[in-house]
Amino acid sequence: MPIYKVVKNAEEACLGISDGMTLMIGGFGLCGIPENSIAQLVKNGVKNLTCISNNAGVDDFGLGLLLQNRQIKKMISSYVGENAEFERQMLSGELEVELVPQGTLATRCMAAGYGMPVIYTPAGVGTEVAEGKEVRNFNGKDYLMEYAFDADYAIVKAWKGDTMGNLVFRATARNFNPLMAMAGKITIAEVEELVEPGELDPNMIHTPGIYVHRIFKGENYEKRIEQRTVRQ
Amino acid sequence: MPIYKVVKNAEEACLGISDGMTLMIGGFGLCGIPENSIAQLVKNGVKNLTCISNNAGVDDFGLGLLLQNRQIKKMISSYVGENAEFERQMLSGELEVELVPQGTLATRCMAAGYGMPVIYTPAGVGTEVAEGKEVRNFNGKDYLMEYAFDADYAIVKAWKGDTMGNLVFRATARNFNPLMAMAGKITIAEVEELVEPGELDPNMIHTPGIYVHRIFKGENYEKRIEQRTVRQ
Amino acid sequence: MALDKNGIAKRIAREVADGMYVNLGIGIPTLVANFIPEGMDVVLQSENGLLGMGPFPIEGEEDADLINAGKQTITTLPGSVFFDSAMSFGMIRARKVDLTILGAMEVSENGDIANWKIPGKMVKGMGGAMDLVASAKNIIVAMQHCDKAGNSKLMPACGLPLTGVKCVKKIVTDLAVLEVRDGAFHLLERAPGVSVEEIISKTSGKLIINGEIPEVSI
Amino acid sequence: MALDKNGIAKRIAREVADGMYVNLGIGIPTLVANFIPEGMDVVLQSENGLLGMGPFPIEGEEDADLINAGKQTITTLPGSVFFDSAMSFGMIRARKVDLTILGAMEVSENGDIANWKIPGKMVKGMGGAMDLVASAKNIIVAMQHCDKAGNSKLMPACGLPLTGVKCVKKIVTDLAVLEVRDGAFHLLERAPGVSVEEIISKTSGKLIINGEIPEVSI
Repeated sequence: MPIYKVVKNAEEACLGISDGMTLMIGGFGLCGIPENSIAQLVKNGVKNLTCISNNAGVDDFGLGLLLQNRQIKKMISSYVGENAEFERQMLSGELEVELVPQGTLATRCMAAGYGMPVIYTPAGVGTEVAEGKEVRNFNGKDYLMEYAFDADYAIVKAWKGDTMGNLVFRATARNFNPLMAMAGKITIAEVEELVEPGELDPNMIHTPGIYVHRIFKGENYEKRIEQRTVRQ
Repeated sequence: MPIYKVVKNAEEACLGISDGMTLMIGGFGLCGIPENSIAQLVKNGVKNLTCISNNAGVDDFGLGLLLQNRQIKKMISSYVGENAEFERQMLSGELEVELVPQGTLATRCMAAGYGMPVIYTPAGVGTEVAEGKEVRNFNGKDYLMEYAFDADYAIVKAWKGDTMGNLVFRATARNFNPLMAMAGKITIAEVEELVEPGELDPNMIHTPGIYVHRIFKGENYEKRIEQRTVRQ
Repeated sequence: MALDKNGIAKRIAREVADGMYVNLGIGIPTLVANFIPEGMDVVLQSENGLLGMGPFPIEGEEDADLINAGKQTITTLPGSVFFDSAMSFGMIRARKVDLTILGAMEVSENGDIANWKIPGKMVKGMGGAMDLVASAKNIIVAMQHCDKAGNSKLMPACGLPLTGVKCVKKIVTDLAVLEVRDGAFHLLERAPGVSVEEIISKTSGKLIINGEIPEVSI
Repeated sequence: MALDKNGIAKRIAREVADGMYVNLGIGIPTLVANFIPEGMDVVLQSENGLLGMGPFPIEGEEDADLINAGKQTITTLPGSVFFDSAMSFGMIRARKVDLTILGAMEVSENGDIANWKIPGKMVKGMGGAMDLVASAKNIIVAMQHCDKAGNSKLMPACGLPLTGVKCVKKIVTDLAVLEVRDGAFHLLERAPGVSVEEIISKTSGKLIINGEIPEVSI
């Protein structure tokens, strides 16, 4: 019965990703990002991407690498500080940017994975985020109608995964990953540990394999820390 | 830092539940039902309840006990077979019944826990479930608008829980429990095993304690099986 | 000779392909699992919160916490996953389940299905059926061709309250295999020894018969 | 003497009560954690997916997978829970978080807040701030009373793009503690040695002063 989702490596995983596509990329800051797949996209040189990702990496890591390379046409994110090249491209108009409240971003991913066309949220009511959007009052409170995302590929990073595509995430590296995993037309998962079916506790799987199309064991994770803070 | 949610027993957990309230009761069939709390409600004799629960138990177990006792004014469920007394009360008009597609029921609970006033689902479009409801077309497909539930209390059964209210469910006894746990104005959790904070893996908790107000260790679980089927 | 329940299930099993995620309803659909060929990679979804449903347990190993949507005790398989009901119907609504097989009281020639209520007589509720039929990529109905009184269950329009509209793609009955398309039942196969005339006489909805109709091979 | 950042944080910590779930924003709000009294039962939420945020790690024990919403390395505590971003903002939207403390560029007399964008100059994005202010039960803003050019940040109306409307309940600045209510800033306390006149001169929005204004005790 095991449906086998394993591909050899990032190269095979990223087959089919082509110019102009919309990609979801998991991670919060540099935490829980699919490092191998991003490196592969840089190598492929695929262009004019629309990237849905909470952040845009830093100048020389994460999605920052794709930005440096001018492979991204549009970013859909909630927070894009920490990245000078990003700010430059955005202010100069080279890069299109859609800023989305973080909870709205997360819930629009979930909505896609749960087959819900829209969600209503109070985030952004009365702000420029509400411009052009339907505002509707429920129980005396205003909400914005926000659409589920529609992504060609979702690329996520998990801690462990099995050959059927079941995923487990670790600590706050979970963040957007399980939501985006549910939302891609095709979902690619790179994992630190690839195991056989039955090795993961069925009670403790965050993403069921039905949502995952390709899985591979990533290599040489750098896991860079953005703000190294320690106790005095 | 641990916020302590433990109450002594079902009696203390059910304090405040009074006539005419709306309760969510976890479980699918007899699987994962809060046996201790249901027994306590029978004992309390609280009346005119509106119960949101996927099923209505069987004649002499689960919510069937509250039905026998005429404590339920209205059931909101997806499937109510397996219960002769239920059918009798419903057909005679003693019991008000709102039948809701199972996925709609689950998602209306989740919506409450996620602060979403409504959800859209295609389930029930073109059927009598759609009567009086808003139908809206997104991307060429019709959806019904369904409201988040509003429950005074949610009563759930978990496998393990800690004193801060963090919950873990087992196998298919999970079902509606984590969704209802998020949805109650006050949420009561009864557990088979009550442990100290730190004993549950923080990566592997299904319901964060922030959603749970009262927790206690249940006793004498019968865990009755509805359809005992075995391999030939 | 009309197909028995196992025959219907066996025929439906031929619609299951490698790599599919399949949801099986209560009754005949449950039997389909018994006829999926060894070695075929198929994962069964149970909408109460399980992917990777295994066979019934060995006697003595029943687990009250582990049941299927029909409330039967079951087992898991390596790679099984449990999840809550919202995620379960989330994946159904998002069309991640490839094939849904369920029973019906009536099917109409435009693919409407009724299977949850007989007004004034029986109201068990729709359970997950309305969600499944509203979102499934592919729906096959397993049922008897006629009800106990001998009335056709393949009708111009359903008389009973609907479960879903224009959703059924294929029907396998004790007498025939039919595709539902363009507002009509298209006869594809007939049960061994069952004549086309008998199927015509027992189908009240619009029936299209094109050329020679082969017997079901199961 | 105006309050320094730690002074502001210390004063805000007095608003935290036993049993609260609290979300701390980046900057001064983060410092509040240092002044929550020992033995008080409070759980800190970090909106990137953690309940039960602990202190920074000991050097050498930093974990790249374990950060807060400010991307700083942190630790967990017994009873901590990780979850995904949808659940994190789900619990925020459902008003399960009792208190939200965050920074601001401007606050208006009716409680509007601006803290995410300076048109043409700086656009870092709103992160989770719009979700937090739209749904929080109680919002306290920690900020300097004036900007670097000396202009009041407590204004009749915000000049910058808004983060949320009519949501701020209380403000703690280097000079004062103010309640936002009925379309005005109500002065509650003044920083030690800071005169009411100075606060009046540095508050451009409507300011209500009722009776004697005590000094902040921290």
